[in-house]
Formats: sequence, C-alpha cells, structure tokens
Amino acid sequence: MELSHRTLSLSGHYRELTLRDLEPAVALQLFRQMLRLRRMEEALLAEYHPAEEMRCPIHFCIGQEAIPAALSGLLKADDFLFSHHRSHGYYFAKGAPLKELFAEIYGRSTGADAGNAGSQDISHSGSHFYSGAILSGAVSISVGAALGFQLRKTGQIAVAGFGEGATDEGAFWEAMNFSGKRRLPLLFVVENNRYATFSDQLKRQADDNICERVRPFGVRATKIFGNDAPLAHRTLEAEMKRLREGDGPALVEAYTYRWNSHVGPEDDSSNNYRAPGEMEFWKDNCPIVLLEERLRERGMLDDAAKADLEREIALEIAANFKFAKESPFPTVKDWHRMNFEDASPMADRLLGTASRGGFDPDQAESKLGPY
Amino acid sequence: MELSHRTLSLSGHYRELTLRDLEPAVALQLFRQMLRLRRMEEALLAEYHPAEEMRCPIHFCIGQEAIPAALSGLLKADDFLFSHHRSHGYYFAKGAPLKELFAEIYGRSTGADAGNAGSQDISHSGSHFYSGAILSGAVSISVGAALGFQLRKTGQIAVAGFGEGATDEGAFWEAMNFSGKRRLPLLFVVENNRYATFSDQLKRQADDNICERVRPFGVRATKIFGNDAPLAHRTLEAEMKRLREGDGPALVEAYTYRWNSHVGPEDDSSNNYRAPGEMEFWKDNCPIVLLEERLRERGMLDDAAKADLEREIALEIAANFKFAKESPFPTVKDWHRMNFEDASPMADRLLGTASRGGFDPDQAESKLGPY
Amino acid sequence: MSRQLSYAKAILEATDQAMGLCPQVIVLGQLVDTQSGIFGTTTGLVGKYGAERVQDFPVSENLMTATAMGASLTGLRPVIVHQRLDFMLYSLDAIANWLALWRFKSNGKSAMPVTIRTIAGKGWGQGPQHSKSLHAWFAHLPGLRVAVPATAYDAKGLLLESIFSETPAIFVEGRGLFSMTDDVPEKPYRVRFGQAVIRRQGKDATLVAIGSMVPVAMRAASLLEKEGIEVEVVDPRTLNPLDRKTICDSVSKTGRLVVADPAWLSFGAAAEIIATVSEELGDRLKSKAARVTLPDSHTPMSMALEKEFYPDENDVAAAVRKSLG
Amino acid sequence: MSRQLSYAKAILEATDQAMGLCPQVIVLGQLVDTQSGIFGTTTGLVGKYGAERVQDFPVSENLMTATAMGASLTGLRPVIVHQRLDFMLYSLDAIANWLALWRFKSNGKSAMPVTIRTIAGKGWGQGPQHSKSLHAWFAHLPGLRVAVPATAYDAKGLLLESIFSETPAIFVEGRGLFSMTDDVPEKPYRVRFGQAVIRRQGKDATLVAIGSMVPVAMRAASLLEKEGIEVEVVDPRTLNPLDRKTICDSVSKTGRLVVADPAWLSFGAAAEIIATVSEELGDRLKSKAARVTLPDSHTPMSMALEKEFYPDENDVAAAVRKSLG
Ligand SMILES: Cc1ncc(C[n+]2csc(CCOP(=O)(O)OP(=O)(O)O)c2C)c(N)n1
Ligand SMILES: Cc1ncc(C[n+]2csc(CCOP(=O)(O)OP(=O)(O)O)c2C)c(N)n1
Ligand SMILES: [Mg+2]
Ligand SMILES: [Mg+2]
Repeated sequence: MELSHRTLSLSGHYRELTLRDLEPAVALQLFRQMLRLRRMEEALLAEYHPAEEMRCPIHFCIGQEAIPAALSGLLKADDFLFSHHRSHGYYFAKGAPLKELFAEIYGRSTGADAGNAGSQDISHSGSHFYSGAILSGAVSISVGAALGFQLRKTGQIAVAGFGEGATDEGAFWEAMNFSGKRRLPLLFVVENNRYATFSDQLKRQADDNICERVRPFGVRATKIFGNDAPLAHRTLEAEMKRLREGDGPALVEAYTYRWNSHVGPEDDSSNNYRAPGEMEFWKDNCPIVLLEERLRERGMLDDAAKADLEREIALEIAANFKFAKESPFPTVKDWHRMNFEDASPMADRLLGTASRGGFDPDQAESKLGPY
Repeated sequence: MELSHRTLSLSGHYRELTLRDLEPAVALQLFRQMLRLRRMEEALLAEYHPAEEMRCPIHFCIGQEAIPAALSGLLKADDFLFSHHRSHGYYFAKGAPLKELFAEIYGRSTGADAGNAGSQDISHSGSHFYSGAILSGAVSISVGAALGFQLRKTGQIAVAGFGEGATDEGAFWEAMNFSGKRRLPLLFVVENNRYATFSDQLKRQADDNICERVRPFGVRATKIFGNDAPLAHRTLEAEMKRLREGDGPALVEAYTYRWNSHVGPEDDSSNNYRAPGEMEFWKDNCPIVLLEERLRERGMLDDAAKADLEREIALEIAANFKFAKESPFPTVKDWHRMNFEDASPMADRLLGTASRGGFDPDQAESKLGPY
Repeated sequence: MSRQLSYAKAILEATDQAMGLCPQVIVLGQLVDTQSGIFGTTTGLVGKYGAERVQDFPVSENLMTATAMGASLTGLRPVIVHQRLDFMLYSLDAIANWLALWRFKSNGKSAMPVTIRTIAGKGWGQGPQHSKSLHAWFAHLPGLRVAVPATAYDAKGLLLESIFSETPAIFVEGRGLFSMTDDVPEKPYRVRFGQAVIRRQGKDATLVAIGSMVPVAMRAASLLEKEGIEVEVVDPRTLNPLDRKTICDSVSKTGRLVVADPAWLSFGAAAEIIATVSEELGDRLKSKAARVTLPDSHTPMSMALEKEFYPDENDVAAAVRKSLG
Repeated sequence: MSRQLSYAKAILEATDQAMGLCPQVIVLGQLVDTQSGIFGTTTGLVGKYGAERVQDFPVSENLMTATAMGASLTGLRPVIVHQRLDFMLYSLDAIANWLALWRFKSNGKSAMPVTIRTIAGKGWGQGPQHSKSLHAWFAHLPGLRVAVPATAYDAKGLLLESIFSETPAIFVEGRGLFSMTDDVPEKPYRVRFGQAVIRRQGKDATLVAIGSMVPVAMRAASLLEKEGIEVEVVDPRTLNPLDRKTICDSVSKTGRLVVADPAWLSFGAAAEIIATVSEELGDRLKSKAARVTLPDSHTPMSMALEKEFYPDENDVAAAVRKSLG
C-alpha cells in the first residue's frame, strides 16, 4: 500500500523498524540524538510560559526527532543546512551550539544571532545553518548555495528541510525546476506532518503525492515512514552519497507528526483539525520508542544506560538554560550598522578612484524603440 | 514516439491531418479563421516599421494560427479567455472586435482600451478577453474566474492561453495546485513554441514534459501536434465539454512554432538560437497549408473559393487600418479618474452613515503575545 | 446607544454584515475557517456562510490574490486575509503588476473590487519576517486605495466601504490594536476614503499619526496637555487617497508638524505628509518638521531591543516639544 | 585622456572588468548570454567567461534572486539582471523578506553581496507592465543600497562598487540613458554610495534630479540660464544611503527646492528629499518645495498620452520658475 497519511492512520504499531547492517554506535547515536532533542524541546516547552522570558514564537518539534537525528550524523561541517520556522531540530542537526540557541530564544546578546532573530529566524553562520519563517524562502536560497558548490566544484552539498506546507508555494516549484535542470548537489527533506498550521494537506493539495509531483522536474524522490530513524538514516545516507558523486538533486519525504500546537506549547486541538485516533497512532509510534524497543531487544540499551543518558542530557540542558539566563541582553549600538556593512575590503583592494569627466548636458537621450 | 520538439525536428512533412467526422462547415471555418489571422498579422507586420505609428511592442503570432482558430469556434460569448503578451491570436479567438485591436495598437481613443494598453496588455472586457505581459500572471487570474463560475454555478468556463515559458514561473504551479484541488472549470492551453524569447525550453527545464508535470497536481493533460487545426479543434472540444460537465481542470499542450522574431517584425536569428532545419520544418508544416492540402484533396476548397476568401479578408483588414488611422488620439482628461473609480453605487445602496463616538485615548494597547 | 466593540470584533462584524448584505462577498485566507479565526476577526463565519464562501486557501499568497482578482471579474466581492503583511510579499506581483493597473489598462471598463486585509505584526519577538509594515509601498501605487484604520469605529466603516466600492483596497491592520475598543454602531455604515479625522483639537502643533501610532499620539497629547501644550492630533485614516487638505489646514493653523508613523523612517508615509505640507505651506512653517518612526532597521526579536525599536508616547512628546523649540 | 563611452557600454565594461578581476563574479539573467545582451550591456561576456559564469536563467525571477543570494553565501559575487523592473516584482519576497534583512538577522555575521540590475522602461508604448520605476520602494528597505546612476561614468563606478561591496545593492538603470555618453576612465574605479554630485552650480534654486531626470534637469537648467536664473543641479546618485548633507547644504544656500523624479508623485523619492530638507531647514525655505514627477497614474501606451505622462525640461523649468515666485 502506498505510504500516505491516510494509509498510516489506518495502521497500528509499526513493526518494520530494523537495525539491519547499521553499526551499533550509529544506532545508539541516533537514539541519543533523538532523546537529546526531545528533552531539550520538552524543557523549553515547560519553561515557555511560566518564565515569559522566551518572548518569541516557537514552533516545537516534539514527535519529529528522527530526521534531525539522522541528518546530524550525516552532514559534514562544511555542508549547508537551510530550514524553516520549525527550526530547532535542524539547528540541532547541523551541530550548531545549543547554548547559543537557548540564549537566542531568551533574546540575549550571546544568542546565535545576538537576539535579532529568535527561534523562527535563527541562523548560525559559523555552522552554515540558516533558517527563516517565510515558507519556502530558505528552500530557494539553498538552490543558490548548491549552485555555488557546483560551480566551484567544492564537493559540498546543501540540504533544505521544510514541511509539506511549503510545497503549496510557487517558489518551491521554481526551485524544483532549476535544481532538476542543473542537477544540483541539493537534498530536499520534506517532513510531511500532514498539516500546515491547522490545514490538512488534502485541503490544500489534490493528493498526498509530493514525490510524484517533483519527479517530472528531474528531482529523484523517495518517501519513507519518517519515525523510523534507522530507515531515515539509511535513506538520507544513500541520497547524500549520490549527491556527493554529482548525481543530484534528490528529495526525501518523511511522514511524521507534530505532537504540540503549531506554535507554542499550548494544545491547539480546540481548532478541531486533527483526525480521530491520529494523535494516538503517532504517540504509539514515537520515533524514540520505536528505536528504543529494538535497541532493548538487541540488548544494546538497558535501564541503567538510559538513566545515564538522561542524566547527561539533563545536565546539558540545565547548563544551556543557565548560560542563557545569565547572559546579558543586547543593547542597541547603531541601527545603521546592524543593517548595513559600510566596510568594503574587496572594493578597497580592487578598485581605484577616478575623477569625473564632463557629462555633456546637451546630448539627446537615447532614441527609444519598442524593445 | 513521444511528441516533443526534439522528435518533431527529426520528422518530415506531417501527413496525419484528417478531417474525420468534422463537419465541412467547421473545417472550412477553421481554415478561414487561420487565414484571417495570418493575413491580419502579415499586414500589421508589414506596416509596423514603415509607418512608425504602431508605437508599442508587438509579439506576432504567425505560424501559431491553429489554436486560436480552433478556440474561436468553441468559446461561448460568456466564457472568459485570458492570454499573454502574444495576444492577437487570443483576442481574435474570443471574437473581440478587430477594428478595436487595430485602433489600440495605433494608440487611438477608439482602441479596445483607448490606447492605454497596447498590443501586449490588451483586453476587451465586453468580450471577456483579458491579457497582459507579465508571464503567468493572467493564468493565475483565470483561476479566480473559474472559481467564480464554480461557486456561482454558472456553467461558464475560463481558458488561459500562454507559452511554455510561463511554466518556468512558480506562480504557474500555484495555479496548477489550486485548480487541481478545486477541480475548476478551467482550460489551460500551452502553445509550446520551444522558446521563451531566445531561450530553448531545454535550457530552462530538465525535460520537455509539461503534461507529465501537471498531471500529479490533478490537472488532466494532453499533448498534440499544434499545427493540425482539426486535431486541435477535436481535442479542445472534448476537453471543453468535460469542463462544462464539471470534470476539470484540463491542460492541452500544442506544439507549434513562431516564424518571426520574439517581438517585432525583425528576424532575430542573429541571436542564433534556432536549431538548424527547424524553421524549414515548421514552414513546411504551416497549419494553414496542412489544412488547405486536405480541403483541396476533398474538393472542399478550390482556387476560386480561396481567392474570394482572400479578397474578403483583404477588405476587412483595409477597413480595420482605415478605422484605426482615422480615429483620434486620446487626450488626458484626468489621471486620477483613469486609475481610480470614485463612484460607489453599491456602497451607496447598502451602507448608511453613522457618527463617530468617543475613542478612549487612555486605554491600553492590546497585550501582545507570541502568535 | 453607544456600544463598545473591540477592533477585532468590529472587523468581524463588518465582514459578517457584508456577507449578509451581499451573497457575492467571499473570504479567502489561510485559517479563516478556524475557531481562532485570525485574531478572532473571522471566527464563526464559516458556520454561518459555509466553506464555499469562507475558504481556507493553500499557502500560495500570489495565487490567492490573483484568485480574488479573477473572481471579482465574475461579480464576486472577495476579501482576502494575510495573517502577517510579510506573507503578502509573495503577492506583490499580483498587486502591482495586475490589480493596481487593471482598471487603468481597461480604460475603466473593467473593475476588480478586491479587499486585501493584512496585519502588521508588532511585539513579543515577531522578528524581522513577521512585523513589516509597508503601507507606504501600497500608497505609492496608483489604482489602489490604502486604509490604515486606528480605531474599531474606523475599522468597521472602512472595511465595509472597501468591500462595496469599486477600487481595490489594501486594509492594513495593526496587531497592537485588536483588543482596543471604541463606540461602534451596530448598523452597517461607511467611512469614506480620503477623509482624515481630527482626533483632538489643539493650536500649538499638528501631530499627524498613522494607524497604530494613533493611540500613542493620543497618549502623547495627554502628556503634553499637562505641560500646557495643545497638540492637534490628525488621523488620516487612509493614505490613498490622502486627505491633504485637513492636514494642511491644521498645520496652517499651528505652524508646526510632527508625523508619527509605525514604519521605517526613510521613504515612508511620514515623508509624504511632510512633503505635502512643504509644498503647500513650505515658507510658512514656524519650525522644522519632524518624524517619529521606526528606525531604518529590521525588527529585532529580543525584547530588550524591541523596546528601543518601537517609539512610544514619550518619543512622540519629545518630538513635539522639540518642534516647539 | 578622456574617452567617451555610452551608458550601456560603461555597464558592460564594469561587468567585464569585475569578472576579470575576480573569478567569483557571475552574471545571471534571462538572455544575458545572447548577442543582443540586454541592450548591449552583457554582449560578449559569455564568449569570454563561459556559460557557467554567464547564465541564462529560467523565467523564474523569485528563484533567480534567491539563487544569487544562496550563491553569495558560498563566496560568489552574483550580478543578476532584469530586462524590466516590472519582472522583478515576482522577486520582492526574496528581496524584502530575505536579502534585505539577512545581515541584520545574523547580527552581521553573514553577508550577501548580491547586485541586482534592473531597467526601468520608458517610451515607445511600453505600457503599464513594462515601465515601472520603483526605486522608492527599494530605498524604503533597511539593509539594501540603491543606486540610480544617471551617467555612464557613475554607472561604471557604482556598478563596480556594488559588486565588490558587502551590502546588497539594487542598481536601477534608465532605458532612456543607454546610448548617452560620458567621459569614462578605462581602469576599474569606484563611485561611493551616499555621495551626491553637484552637476551644475547655481544660487537661485536647488534642483535635485534622480536617475533619468538628470539629463532633463540639466536641459532645464540651460533653458533657465538664458532667463538669468541660476539653478544648482544636485544628482544624489544613490538613494540609500542618501547624501542628505549635500542636498541640504545646497538648499540652505539657495533657499529653494525642486525635485525631479522619474516615478510616481505620491509616496516616492521626491517626498523623502523634500521631507529631509523640511526637517533640516523647514523654517528657512524661501518658497514652497515642488515636485516634478510622473502623475499618480500607470503608464499609458499611446504616444499621445505618453507625451503628457513623462515630464520634460519645460515642465522642470516651469516648476523652478514657479518656486522663484
Ligand atoms: C509565506 C508564508 N505564508 C504563511 C506563513 C504562515 N505559516 C507559518 S508556518 C505555516 C504552516 C507551515 O506548514 P509546513 O510547511 O507543513 O510546516 P510545519 O509547520 O508543519 O512544520 C504557515 C502557513 C508563513 N510563515 N509564510
Ligand atoms: C515575469 C516576466 N519575466 C520576463 C518577461 C520577459 N518575457 C517576455 S515574453 C518572454 C518569453 C515568453 O515565452 P513563452 O511563455 O514561451 O511565450 P512565447 O513568447 O514563446 O509565445 C519573456 C521571458 C515577462 N514578460 N514577464
Ligand atoms: Mg506540515
Ligand atoms: Mg514559447
């Protein structure tokens, strides 16, 4: 049966997760990364309202940990990752410093963007991680990065992560057309969580068939059950390998689900948009639980090891909060300098000065023609 | 062999044109309409530079007469037709008054838009014909017209005519997505003439496969040899019938070719973009000649009849020129009124006046939250 | 009898009444059919008028605008809604290349009575992609009307006027205004475009305030009153057409002009108002004109920076004091 | 030695030299690789630098802009070209929601040195969809530089400066200027942003002229000279940053201000210039400021209307005479 949100909601507990030839260290690392991301989001979520210190919209990604965890093991330091409003998982995946994420959300000067961007627009250029809250915008920019890599033959790849909602935008299809035409080293990762805010994909698109849509544009596409972390790892690994060999672009559509409100820690079910039984299906198929089952079966994880891991993560999170809360707020020094760069070292180096000659004021303007 | 510009350029004279069950009157009318359009364009083209009176860019459509001719017999008066910069064929297809087309191009007050629009932006709202020179823009607007027809259950259909270049634009894909989702009574007609200005489709798209691209969006699609006027007629007729029955939307891709410069009467081959032998192939497969061959074979047309037709057309064209040239130039009365409508009959009818109460200046602003 | 209604509820009531008065009115927008309903401005409409007339739209802002345009050609009167003005930037081609010039291009024979509601975000860390306010851009375009209602009364009257007029309108709402209340008559009424209102009389200086700066300006005027300074607060209510006369009449009385605009300083609406006055009364001003606006900077997310970014009543009062010398 | 070059050739030379100086410079645009080469401004580049560095782009303006942006993050210095400014409206989301705020959003850690060339159409029936001039829109945005070169000399120097500076730039060219010539040095040189030039000294009135209104203003000044009126013509050359000081210094000398702008009257660049002067010198003007611009109307195609639509030297001279009373 073709994978889709409709078929998934009819199925039960997912039993196909297999470690196969996955190295144990990789499997454990996938688990660890998912758990770290989950606990971090849970902690931010719990603190969000009580403190009123994270004064920016946050789109939590609880339930969608598999893709970020898989990406985190596969991306190289000099690859570029572009993401959207639901940015934390991707920030995490690119290995950008989490304490700077916390500080950014707290609006502090030590934040990744010194408090200018907040959660939904965060970037960490040192880690080549960029995001932004206008749907599909960062997808378009990723095309340029991939073109840069291709023209300069650097071997780097670009990855763009986004939701199925972004594919409503025309901008997205310009990206498909051009990257397919140019065969760019570019990986598109769609986390299809069925909804754009409260709007079901099938309210916005005739069918749940993004992969079918992109293929005729010259973009290779694969859909997977996105809560199976080992499968996500294998799929992304294979695609990224092909991209590095010049065989691009590719798209991976991962079916997954967001447990919380679209934005913020509230429950937005008062808007009554979720299908009955759906939340239960997805909680039952939590990506962390699915992998944990298998790891325990295989004797790769036990209660003691998990408790150690939880402790380590809790310490890390506490340190991140501490860093953020103890950091100073930014102060405005110069609005101009925050927006414009007046230094121009390259122009200084390459260009001379010249004196202006005499523009003849009496000459005729260009004879205009039709084209 | 799949139809494409590549396969076409390898083939010879087209022999598949058949009248089949086409009523003789319809076949003759197709011929007549193509010839009228051809002669009109030839006449405008010849006059364009010498007179320097048609002071606007004109995108001639010589070589692309089959689709307009076929549409002209199928569109009803209250259907809407939207087109692009290469507008004359569509204006003609919608049965809008040709003398107003001539006067418009001549910039006269009797023009379809009183000289405001010119060739590339011409519209004739009395005939429900609209065009404009921003690629894909009118396609998007056609979606709204079709939605209006659907919501109001009027049985009308909308048709959008454009070139393969418009499908580069993201806007186009938003139109595919929404019209497919809503099953709108909307017909997309792509005249694929291989080039957008001087740029080959395969320089801009990974493949010559627009039909394949649109189908997963829920848009039925058919490609045809676009210089076979009876085939165009049959295909469009069948699609329009289905649209009127609520079975929409549909796209028809017609392979055809522009004989002249992209814009203006010059030859733009100095830009060296046409494939060798291509012009010869298409001139050999002129839509008018292809139909004429068959009509003569079947004894439905002879020299005398054709000469009559030519005479009738020449008279019509001469009258159009005369009308245009004798018409006065517009004068500016009021720039404001040309751009704004100050009358508001509906508001006058439905709305009352009220007196303003007291806004309390001391109240607090809304408590802002994150979303 | 006077009835207090919030700005959000006034917009809802205007839309509801418009849909009731005229079956051709439809509403398109992401989430317009949800319970939360765009800050409560569309809540309940889908239940009353059905999903055909109150349509959730794909996240395709350019097409949404064009769809409204095409629908208007068939006799419908569409209202479209953008939860943030920033999202609307995808639709600027549709607006500037088509909607604004449609009437012109057809020599007045074809009209597109489309109303575009758009919300300028502010506060609580909206950041640079959720807080832009580009009313000056829209007002620069011929063929569009631009409303910047500051009160619930004006919001209702101008929205009804937009929906039932023939020229397309951009209706810019301020996020900070939604829960502010005002006397709002129940019946459907109109507020005309191009008619400024003097919100407070004064003889010492003219303070023109736009949109969400109106309450700020009113508070500033209260502050200044305590110092014996009488400020005349003018709310243009619409930027296109702009009621230049009311503004100039006020300045010719006071001789002084301060403009408060919730938008970037340079090349904004405040400049137009100052230029208008300079053209009419340039040699008769008693002091230099002044602007109180956002700095020429994108919006920072951090609350520490937001506080400095958004001007308040003290900033406005200081500018007025300065103009008094 | 002085060498005359046309505006089009100056742009071609600047691009050619930039590509020669720096392998990271690439050019993207529809038809940039053709013989006709965008009014001759890119002719021959593809032969010299290859199809990777001089790329014909699909008709996808939004993506083209974003592509340049992403490429700039990898170290490239892209120049993109729009044959008409109108086509660029599809890319306003990329420009306003991303390009303009990128540096800000990253707190200065990431830059996008992208240059966007765009041509404002004029004349010969371009009509409403091929002739818009929206430099005021771009200048309203923080984070972007905006150049409006009027001469070949400035076109070359400002284009080189744009390509090799770190802040993204919008480079607005006038279709009526392409064949006009000027002394253009051969070597690669820079013209700084934010430095206006006084094209002609005068004491009676200041005439600020933007872009393609500069030659018109110069002709108007010649006309007025015959009447004994000495006009100081100031060409700001860039709108963001705007050299407010040179403008104000001139007006504080002459006491009179006329602004000529090839764009719509209301909410345009002329308003900003008048407002700037009013803020600095408001109570010291000897007469009312004036604007000479396009009317607030879309561009008519008919030559009969075009003639009235575009202001000429007589219109400018008349405005100056009027300001002299
Ligand atoms: C251009 C634009 N339009 C609308 C929005 C408002 N918006 C924010 S998130 C969102 C839904 C996104 O859905 P999806 O892309 O599937 O990502 P998800 O939130 O499900 O992770 C919308 C419509 C936006 N950010 N940008
Ligand atoms: C948005 C936009 N970008 C660029 C152009 C410039 N332009 C005019 S016609 C054209 C090519 C159109 O090709 P196609 O759509 O195939 O139609 P054809 O001219 O072949 O009939 C281009 C790029 C435009 N009009 N609009
Ligand atoms: Mg989603
Ligand atoms: Mg074509």
